[in-house]
Amino acid sequence: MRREVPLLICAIVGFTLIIVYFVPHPPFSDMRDLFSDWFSVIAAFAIYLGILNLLKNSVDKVFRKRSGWGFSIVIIAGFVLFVFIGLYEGSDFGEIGTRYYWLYDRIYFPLMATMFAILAFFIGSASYRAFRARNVEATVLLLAAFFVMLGRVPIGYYLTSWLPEGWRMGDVANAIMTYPQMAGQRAVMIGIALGIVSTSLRIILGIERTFLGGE
Amino acid sequence: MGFFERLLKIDRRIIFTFIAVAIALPLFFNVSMYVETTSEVVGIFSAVDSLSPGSKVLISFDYDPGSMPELQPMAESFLRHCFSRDLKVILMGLWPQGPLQANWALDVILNDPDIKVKNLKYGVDYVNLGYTAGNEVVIQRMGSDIHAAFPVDYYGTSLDEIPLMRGVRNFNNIDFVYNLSAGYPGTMEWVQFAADRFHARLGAGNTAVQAPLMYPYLGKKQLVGILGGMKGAAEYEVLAQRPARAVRYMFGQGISHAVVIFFVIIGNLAFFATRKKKES
Amino acid sequence: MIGSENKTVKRVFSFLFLVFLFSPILIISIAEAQYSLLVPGDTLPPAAPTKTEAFDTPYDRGRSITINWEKSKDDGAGENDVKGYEILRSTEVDGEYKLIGTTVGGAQHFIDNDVRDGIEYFYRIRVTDGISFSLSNPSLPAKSKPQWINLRRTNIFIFAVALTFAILYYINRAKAGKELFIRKIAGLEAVDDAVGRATEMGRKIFYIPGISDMDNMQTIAGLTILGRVAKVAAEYEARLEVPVSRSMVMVSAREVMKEAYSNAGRPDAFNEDLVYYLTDDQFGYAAAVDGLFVREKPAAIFLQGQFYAESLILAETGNSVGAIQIAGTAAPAQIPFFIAACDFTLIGEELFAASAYLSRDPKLLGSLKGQDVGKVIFLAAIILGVILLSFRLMNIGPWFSVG
Amino acid sequence: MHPSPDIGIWIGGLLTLGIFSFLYGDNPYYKFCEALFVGVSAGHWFITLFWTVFIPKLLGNIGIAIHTFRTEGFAAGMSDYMHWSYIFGGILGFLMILRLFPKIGWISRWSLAFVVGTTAGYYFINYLVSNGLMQIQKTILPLTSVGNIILVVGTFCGLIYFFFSKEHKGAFGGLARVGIWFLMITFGASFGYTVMSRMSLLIGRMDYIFGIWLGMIR
Repeated sequence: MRREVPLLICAIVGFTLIIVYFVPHPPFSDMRDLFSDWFSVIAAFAIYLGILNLLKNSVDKVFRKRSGWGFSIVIIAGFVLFVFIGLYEGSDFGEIGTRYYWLYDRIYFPLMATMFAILAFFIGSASYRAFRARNVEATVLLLAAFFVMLGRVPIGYYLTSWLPEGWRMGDVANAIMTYPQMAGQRAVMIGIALGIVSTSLRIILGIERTFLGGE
Repeated sequence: MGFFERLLKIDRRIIFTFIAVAIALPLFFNVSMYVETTSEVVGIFSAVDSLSPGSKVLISFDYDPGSMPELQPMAESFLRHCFSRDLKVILMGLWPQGPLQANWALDVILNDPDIKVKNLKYGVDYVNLGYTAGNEVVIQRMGSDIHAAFPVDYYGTSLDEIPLMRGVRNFNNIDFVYNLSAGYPGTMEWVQFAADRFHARLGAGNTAVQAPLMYPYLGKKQLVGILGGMKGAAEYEVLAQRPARAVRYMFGQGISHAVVIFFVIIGNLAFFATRKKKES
Repeated sequence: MIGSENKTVKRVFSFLFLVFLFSPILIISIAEAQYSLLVPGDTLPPAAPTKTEAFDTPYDRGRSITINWEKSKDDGAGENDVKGYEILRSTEVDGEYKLIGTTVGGAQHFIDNDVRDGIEYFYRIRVTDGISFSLSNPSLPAKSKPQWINLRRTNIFIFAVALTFAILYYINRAKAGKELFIRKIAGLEAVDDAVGRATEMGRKIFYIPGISDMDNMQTIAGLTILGRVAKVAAEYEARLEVPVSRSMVMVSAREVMKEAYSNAGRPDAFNEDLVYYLTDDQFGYAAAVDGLFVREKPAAIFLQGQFYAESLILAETGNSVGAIQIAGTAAPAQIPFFIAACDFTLIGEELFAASAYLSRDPKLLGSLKGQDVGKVIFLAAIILGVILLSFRLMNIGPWFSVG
Repeated sequence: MHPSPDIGIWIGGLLTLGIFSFLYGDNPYYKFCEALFVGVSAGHWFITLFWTVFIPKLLGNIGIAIHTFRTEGFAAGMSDYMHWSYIFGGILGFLMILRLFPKIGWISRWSLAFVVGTTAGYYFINYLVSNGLMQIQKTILPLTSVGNIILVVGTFCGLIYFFFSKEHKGAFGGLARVGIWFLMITFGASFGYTVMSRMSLLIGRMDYIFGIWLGMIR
């Protein structure tokens, strides 16, 4: 029951979804949509587990007065605020003009956008460290990055505008993107395709079952 | 520790400061720079330019405010182009935030003096279908029936009551699909479903991160062209002869690139200097 | 004075008379400019489309009829003024035809997806040049019905079967005890060192299984690797923590770790709190994990699974606290950042090969060999295709296309 | 300088600075923003799933099913019966929740197995087609231009690198090495290409701080 039934479910469901690709006849044709909807429903249930875990850990911290317990109060308060207003607003919670939208736009969004924007700094420090001509591979990496970086901005144009058309920085960057870059990209993609085909097969056949745990 | 050794282990906060200044300072100056155009952007521009007036264009907004700096200028210049060519525009989103982004872009463009005189009407010249959950499955459903995928528009009106949507049942009735994407679901899904399965003509605007991944799909059958990041947006503005935000931002963009490149060069110089010292 | 006034009146009148006289010409020429009414022959409607045929759209789920026609002689030739085609439908051959869709000029087919299975429909195509119309003859009746097998996908079926067969064949061979060679994957060789280092330093290990849910193959691959890492950690008695961003991943990761700890003979060392949920949000999760990194200063960090933009936020912060970082992802856009900021990176397919590599389970190793056979098939196809096409013998590209 | 009078803009601005303060080092200001972010975003996702999945997908579909049954009885068509099937989705979700009770928690594996099985089946076909076969089709090019030759050679050698069961030695190793170079070009180029994207995000934030919030940019 603990091990066999899940493996059976996995095999049946997986095999069905492969077959469905070749069978346009209903109800098979709708199976994929249906299963993906079911997945969303399962995820909507599952999030309770995560939320409870987060709240439990935060409350624990507060009651045991572990270091940083004050910030755990902030976590709980932020969560409660959004959930309370979100439930109160109803299914139109996301529309412009609602209270929820105000919270989203003034609290959630700046946090999210800034965390995202931090990447601009990290990409600078990462390229400073990583792009050094240590060996052949690193040099190739460095040169490709260098040309594309320059080719995508006007400086590259100004630096090489004396060259005939087709040989300027922008053209070089484009040539790199369209040929060798794409070739490498394809190799990676085809490799991934094979890796996924094989892993899927192992899962459907029950050879790969780590994700289910043991007895 | 010598100068070069110290340079190699430079505190990253120094790099951070340079980048911050490089980005912030140009905002205070209004400089527009020359922008070269590339064939991927021209591909989309000319595809739209060659559509006959009245043709229907579907724009899917598959991003959220996080990617606004890059994608919103693309949305705006594309919308302006469509309206100035008298194309009918159908907007939608595979991301919950998409339709809002669409409305923001509409708001800007419809108030543009050149477009305002056309007195465009909702439901006749453009329509916002809103968001439907289901990611790529939505595209698949649209392939068989758009009215089933989106029974009502953003404002809850039945699609059957919207004049623009009456003859539009699936991708056969749409002359061009344009997808603005910041991840999943996005261009990859539009290629796999709309282009591969239903043979829609597809163009895309992507964040610069995502754009290289889409290069393998370029070609008549999958993607007619792609706008990559702010440079792509600026190119489109230049092609449409309406330089706007993206072109203005390109200055800061350029300076910050220069800073990164400068540090890469410094890093390499220091690296070789220290290596020589070690060898000798 | 009077005379001169008279003259003016006369002039005005004669001007008005002239205007009146020429007004039809004026009106017509304006109209001409507007509607091109006076172009010879343009009062004629465009030639009607011919050969209208309707049939059940093949290999589909039903509820769809395809209509083909031959375009009007004035479309792209002749008067060349066709604006578009309108598709009309009726359930009786001489019944009332209703407009069901339009296409632009030049089009020759339309797919009607608004039909019910088993009902006969007739179609007529109306061509328009913006002013006048012509109607085609009705099509023969067509009925839609669903099909059982999509024969257009036969090629894909063949490839799927071939790959499956290759993989199964080598799995069986491996089970039978045949030794298989697997090349070294540097990132995976480093797992033991990284865990050992954490033990020596008495610091934690963080394992980040990506930010996608269980509906992503990379997450599942990441969890499989977690199983091996957890086992090593349990053996070394290092403290391993797994902050996650999806609840279902939390559930699965706990199962995986529990099993790994008991396999290592230390079930008591496992505690559910080692796996905890932070938030589903991409950047909220990145912010929290960054906080964990700088406060806990882990000795080793594993980043294995599906990552998006947060990849570099995590990897740079991990790098700044001096942790050994082993990353792996099949998200092509994020591989460069891991290469830049991590010590070891599993690239694309290597992520999926990792579980076989680490476990040394013959069945899994066999499937790796099967994958390689898939590569041989694909490489052979590329070589053959390129040669045939370069010498203009034939194009085998369509063998790989999707129907 | 005309700072915004809107308190919301001020909150947004202060939170922006709080996150940026992490770049200098960990500090209480960042810790506060981080904690707020975690709480708020967990709430946001919870609410979003509740209103966009739980209510419409689960309750909505079952509602439709009950409604059609009451109006049409057993005369309803096949597609109407499909709405009932969402009950299974609900049951699988419920089994997941049972994880809270240690004694019967193992039953949640059934839901897990369903999800993983679905993923395996779907990925098998989709990646085989879109990542595998379609890319092969595109690589079959006539060797009539330098670009095409690079594409074919690069894809070929790149794929050689991914061979696991053969040692990268001799001629084979040479090809694999060329493959690595191509991969390095790919990664370098996409890195360089991305720099722009990241900088534009920062431009957006800086525009917010200096333009919208502090009103220093006209």
